[in-house]
Amino acid sequence: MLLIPCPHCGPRIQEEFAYERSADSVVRLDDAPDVAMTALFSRANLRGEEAEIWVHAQGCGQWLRLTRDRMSHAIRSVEPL
Amino acid sequence: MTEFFVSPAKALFALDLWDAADIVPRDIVLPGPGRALLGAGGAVLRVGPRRWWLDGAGLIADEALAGRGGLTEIGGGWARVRLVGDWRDLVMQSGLFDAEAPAFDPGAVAVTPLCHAPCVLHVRAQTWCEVFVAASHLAHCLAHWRELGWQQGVGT
Amino acid sequence: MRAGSGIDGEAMRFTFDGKAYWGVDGDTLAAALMANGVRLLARSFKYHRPRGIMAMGVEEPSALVTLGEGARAEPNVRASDVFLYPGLVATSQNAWPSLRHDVGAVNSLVSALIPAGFYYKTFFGPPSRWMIYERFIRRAAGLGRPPQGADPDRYGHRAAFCDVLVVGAGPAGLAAALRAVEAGRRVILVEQDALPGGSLLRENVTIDGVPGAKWAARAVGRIRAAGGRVLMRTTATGHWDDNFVTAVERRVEPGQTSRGLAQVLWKLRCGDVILASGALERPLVFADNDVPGIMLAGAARALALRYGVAPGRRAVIATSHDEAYRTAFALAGLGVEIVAILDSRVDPQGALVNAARARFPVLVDARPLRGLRRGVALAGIDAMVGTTRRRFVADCLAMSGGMSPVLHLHRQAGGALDYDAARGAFLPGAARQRQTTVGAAAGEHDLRAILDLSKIDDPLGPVAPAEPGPIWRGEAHGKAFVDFQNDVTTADLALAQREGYVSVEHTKRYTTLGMGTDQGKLGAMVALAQIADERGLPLPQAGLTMFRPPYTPVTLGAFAGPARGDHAAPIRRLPLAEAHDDLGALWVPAGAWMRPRAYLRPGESLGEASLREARMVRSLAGVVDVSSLAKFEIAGPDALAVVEAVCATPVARLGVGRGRYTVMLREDGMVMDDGTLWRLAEDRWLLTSSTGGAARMARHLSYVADILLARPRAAVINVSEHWAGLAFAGPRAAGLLAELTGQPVPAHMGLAQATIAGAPVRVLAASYSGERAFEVHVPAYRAAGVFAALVGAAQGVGGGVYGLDAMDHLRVEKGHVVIGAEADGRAIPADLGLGGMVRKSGGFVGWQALTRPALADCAERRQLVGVTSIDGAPIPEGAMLVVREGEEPVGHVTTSAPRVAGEGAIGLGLLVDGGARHGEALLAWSPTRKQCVSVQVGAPLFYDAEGARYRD
Amino acid sequence: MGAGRYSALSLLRGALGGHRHWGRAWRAGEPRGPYDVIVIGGGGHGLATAYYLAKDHGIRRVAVIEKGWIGGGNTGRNTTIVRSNYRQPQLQRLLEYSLKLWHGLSDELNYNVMFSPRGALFLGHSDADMARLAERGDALIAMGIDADLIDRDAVARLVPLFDMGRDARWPIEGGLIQRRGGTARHDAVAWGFARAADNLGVDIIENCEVTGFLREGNRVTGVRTTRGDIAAGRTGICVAGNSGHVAGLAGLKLPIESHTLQAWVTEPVKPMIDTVVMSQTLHCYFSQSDKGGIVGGGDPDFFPSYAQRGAPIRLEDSIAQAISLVPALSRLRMVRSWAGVTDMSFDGSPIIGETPLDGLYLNGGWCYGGFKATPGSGRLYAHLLATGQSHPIAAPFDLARFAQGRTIDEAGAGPMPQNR
Repeated sequence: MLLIPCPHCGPRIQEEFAYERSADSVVRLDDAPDVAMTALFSRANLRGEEAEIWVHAQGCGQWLRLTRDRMSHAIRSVEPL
Repeated sequence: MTEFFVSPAKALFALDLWDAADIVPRDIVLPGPGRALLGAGGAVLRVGPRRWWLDGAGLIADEALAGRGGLTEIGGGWARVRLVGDWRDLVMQSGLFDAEAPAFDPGAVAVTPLCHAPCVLHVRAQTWCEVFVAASHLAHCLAHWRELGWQQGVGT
Repeated sequence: MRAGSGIDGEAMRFTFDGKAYWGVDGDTLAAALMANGVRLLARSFKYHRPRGIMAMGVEEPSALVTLGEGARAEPNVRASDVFLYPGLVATSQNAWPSLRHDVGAVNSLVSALIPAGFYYKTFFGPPSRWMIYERFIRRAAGLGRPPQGADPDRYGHRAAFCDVLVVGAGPAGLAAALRAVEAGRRVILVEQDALPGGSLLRENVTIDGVPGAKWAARAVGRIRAAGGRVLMRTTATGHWDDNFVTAVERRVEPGQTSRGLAQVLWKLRCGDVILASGALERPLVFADNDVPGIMLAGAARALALRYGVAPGRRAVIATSHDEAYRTAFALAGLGVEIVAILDSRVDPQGALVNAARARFPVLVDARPLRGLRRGVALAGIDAMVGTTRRRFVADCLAMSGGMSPVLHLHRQAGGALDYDAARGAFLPGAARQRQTTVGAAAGEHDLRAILDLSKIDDPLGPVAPAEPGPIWRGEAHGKAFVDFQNDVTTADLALAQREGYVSVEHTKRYTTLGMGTDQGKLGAMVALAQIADERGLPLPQAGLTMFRPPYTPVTLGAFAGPARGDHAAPIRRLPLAEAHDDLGALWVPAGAWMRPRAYLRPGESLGEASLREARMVRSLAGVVDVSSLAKFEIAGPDALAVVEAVCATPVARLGVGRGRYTVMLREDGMVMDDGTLWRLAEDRWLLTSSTGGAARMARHLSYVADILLARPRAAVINVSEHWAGLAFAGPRAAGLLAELTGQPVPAHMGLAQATIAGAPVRVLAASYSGERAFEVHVPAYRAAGVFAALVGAAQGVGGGVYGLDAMDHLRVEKGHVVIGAEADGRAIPADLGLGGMVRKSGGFVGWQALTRPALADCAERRQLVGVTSIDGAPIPEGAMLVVREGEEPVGHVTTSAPRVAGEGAIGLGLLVDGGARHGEALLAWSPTRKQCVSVQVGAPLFYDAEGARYRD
Repeated sequence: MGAGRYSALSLLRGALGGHRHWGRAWRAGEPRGPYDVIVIGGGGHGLATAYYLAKDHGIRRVAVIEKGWIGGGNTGRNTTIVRSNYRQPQLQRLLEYSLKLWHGLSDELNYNVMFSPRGALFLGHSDADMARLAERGDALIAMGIDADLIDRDAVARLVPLFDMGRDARWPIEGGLIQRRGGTARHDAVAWGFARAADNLGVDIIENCEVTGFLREGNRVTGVRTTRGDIAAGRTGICVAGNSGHVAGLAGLKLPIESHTLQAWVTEPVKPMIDTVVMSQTLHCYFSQSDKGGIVGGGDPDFFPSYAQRGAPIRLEDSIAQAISLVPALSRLRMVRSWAGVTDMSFDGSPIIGETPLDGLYLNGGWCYGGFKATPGSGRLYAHLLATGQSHPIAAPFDLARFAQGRTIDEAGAGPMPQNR
């Protein structure tokens, strides 16, 4: 049960948040098709730290960029998006 | 006394400001994160990074926003539940939010689910708290609270 | 009259296997049975060996009983972990016909045939043959009988936040909690026992001038007085990420009737966690070390000092360290004859040992070889003293192979372990979370060090660090148990090593070591020592298995907590639920919602009612509640950009006051949702979408706005619940609505503001049924009057309300797709005949994915078709579309319906290359329902192909 | 090598001799490259692959490289359900191929994997559910796979402890049962394949972690490991849960994300549930093990993790749902919970095929459903590694399907694993 520091609400329980995707896999509206499909279907899936996009879905709705270790679950930084 | 009082939220509006730069406009007094301001016409609650709730009609006129934001009526979607009594204990049996934190004092606002229902908590006094519950979830929440020994009071 | 630190004189009656006994308040069931001379409590899991009390706490492996009766029966309760209550009913388990004469004990005789993992080596043949053997194995396995029926108890959940959580109210925990609370921190102290004090309850010590137990009770009072929260009978069972600790509070004992909550699952979010969870004593390994009467030295001491019960008349103490010597003094104090103290050390020293030597026969370099059994009880001990074998007659053996700190939570939280060779124990190493370990759990047993500010009077003095017991190398014949619950012996461990199951996890899984309900608390360390010896490795290199939650078994009901019955998942109610009930609605679940399916008239079947309702709409007018549909307002100067990114259809040229049908795609190009888009004002839009997809669409809109468009000057506001939605459809609808509103109705796909029954409404002229129709949106708290007005108007011309089934019939005739049925998450717009409305210019979510080559290959893709029953028979929904029965399907029927306009049956389907197969005859084959209907494939449109009826 | 055949007779012989005659079930393998084929990953799938490489294709110079102990990943962490009652035809063919192998596996391996076809039951809670189950059953039967649509009375007879009340939160209206499905002893599957592969000369090398790949241009020629470089003609990744990590060592990014899935087991009780119970409306599943514990699970934890550690909330959800179906479960006690790392592919279906690198192949992306596929997956992967060509049953599961638009999306949930 992670405790995620929401920049707007303060620390809240993981359950209020939703993981969206790794930060490098955002498909931009104007990406060319091959670029888009590569972004969508290729993940580094590191056994370590990755930047991720989360949202405080059951709270204030703030989108977050979380730098989080996928092995230890430690959250290094949280920035509002 | 552990009682809840229920009524529709009715005159409730979402105020959205378009630009981060406008937060907070100097000419309109708006509460900061996690807080509410009480005025004669009602309360203004901060519920998100760029969103406030205006609990009361006519608290801010569209003209005052001068195109910097918009108002949207949302009151049909929320029930207003006043919890009178040991509401902190009830909240902490219904969710995973720290309602016992000393800083969660009168004037504090929190958006957090209770009984799996979207809720907005507005602390009005040490002895009572106003909870906006998503209307479709109301019956389920009240049933749960009754099981925890709370009773519906008379009136709103 | 017994005297002890944990009991008071109040007597209470209880039964065990139908026989009545008396115990006193504060007794555990184990203590009370021992006080009554009952030594045989259970039969073991595999060999059905007689077992008694081994331990006095949660580590008890064998003395499992069923508590309570009927629906409150609770199997597998440790007799040492249930406190007596009046009328307690306990029953033995896993024995037939009786505990004393158990037929299952025959397993002991054939034990040579059933070593660890025997089942992997036999019972070959087809699975059906294995299942015959398996039936016997399953009956023999298991422990208690499962409860029958619903659980009458209630369970609660409670969150709590604190600066400091202290786990364990022994001396170290109390001291830590006192320090923290006096420093002004928010403190929670949890203790699994019913009394505070921990080890103080089984020692004769005085602290600050009062007995240890009383000092502990006063400490609890001081913590509470300073604002700390002390939860007794509460076990911290799980230590999760970010110092989230789950703890289970027992408000009543197992099997006991409760008026309020039986248990509460506490969810503790802690700044710091201090583990003062104590240490568990280790058994000694020797042949037949499980005979009733053999128990841990600490358990014997607790029986004597806490409960005032003598565990026997003649006792032998066998130990590898000092602490067990205390047991000799404690037992002697109750008049037990200490036959001998067998100390495995060659030259033990110290005040305690010397004091013992003055009173008892102390034999060094001595250890038990075999437990001797007469009937089902201990008769004596064969021991090795130096190089001499000696026999001791005794009915109690109190043994100790050292102490193992309880580090489960530390490990669950990711902490490291360090091996301390002197103590023969793992001690807490570096913690990964903000967590520290104190007291016996950290290997510190000296009260003076733990309670540095208190005055301690302990006549026996501090004890030296524990040493591990000697390794058992099979010096006597018999089973030497390392896991008493799963009947795992040293021979099993050796067999596993021989067969190559050498990784400690393999050994564990192959022998079932440590996988019982005691979770290896008792035997893990001695087993590890045996394995290390067998492999010739230093102990720490033998490996460790994971510690997984929960620390002690947790009732499933406590996990579920309030989530039972309707609370297992919230049911969402429509704002007009009561009005529908008044109209006789038959409800149907639609995701989390309950929606009216039909309004049955007396004598009507569901099918008849739905068809009547649908025909009413075709011929007159009807009202259906569509309030649960998702609705979003998108507002702001950049609102158009949000809408364009989300909707795959052209939107920019939509005029104010106009709407149109639209589809929204996922990034993989598949249809995610559909709905209607309305331009309320130049920079304000309303988007509706499906009920089931509401949460997904809310998230998607927010993602598109905040992430893809990087916070445009626009906001997305979820107004799904603000507006109740009522669709008013049928040839008479326009006229009736004009009358109700007193104004002209909007043109098809137009919108207007109006007033009905005094309430302001939005009228959206959109048709789902194929008839001229209007969606009337009204703030939910004013919906009742509008609904009544619309229904009244419809009824006035012979129409009325209709439900979901009728709505479905109507839309099938029009070939409208439904999210989850035709748009099943695997369909691109072209599959559903919507390819033509997708913007060629792209710029919306999913456009790139649509360019993938395989998606253009119609011959491979399933496409939406209509199917018509050739002989009019109903088409089974979900049936396969096949060319011939028994062949692989080419598609399936997604939805079927009776024809509303006319007779017969129709349906929609997804068919491979369906667009090219109109006119073909296929079979709708449902082998599960033994139905097969001939159908003709055609366009997915069965009614008013020109669209004349819904336009104005 | 080995200890001779297992049988009731050999067990009797053991009883007379104190079980001293049993040798190692598999040798402690040492790297002895070069190999014709290296399989990375000593889980059930990897060991099965090695076994079938030797057995079907006569390739004896095969090594299985395992970073820890064999069967220690998802093979030893799942809820042991075996079934083939999927909806998409490609998956039906794949899992049915596997299910057929399960039915002869104990004899094939001379190791009792305790495959017990006690039935895999999907519950239906509404008319809509029942229509969906009928559709699935119809699709299965049309593909020659067994399925039985049963009414609520028949469901009640199967598990008398079900709450059959009409007022239950999720009333039980009926079910779809695959009687040839059931459970197996998960560890035994790894051990049985290991022993049988070892008997055919396969080297099983434990405590050997792959740290990189040997490359010649675009060709992979072996692996770097914590126990040295090992050359191989073909290298097969078979590390579901860690596919992203291992493929990353070769510079590949996959349509896979690793997520946590938890499971739980109760204290053992006498028989109370005789079949595998599943519900797709509820996202929970449970069965009773031979030892007597109720083994259950539910949704994954919804975010990427390699930690083998989840959140208690997920346990609460699946337990609450299980109790709502079988109220008597409420008084049983959970004795253990655990977590595995699932290889969540971006359409929910596995990937068996070549990679952009020559000589390197991938078997992964099994999401939370890999155990049931163990023998089939191994055999199909062996075919690919032996011949360089995909078996027709495995061909649709190639890696290129994502870019080309041929995804096999059983749930229709789209690419994001957390929505699945």
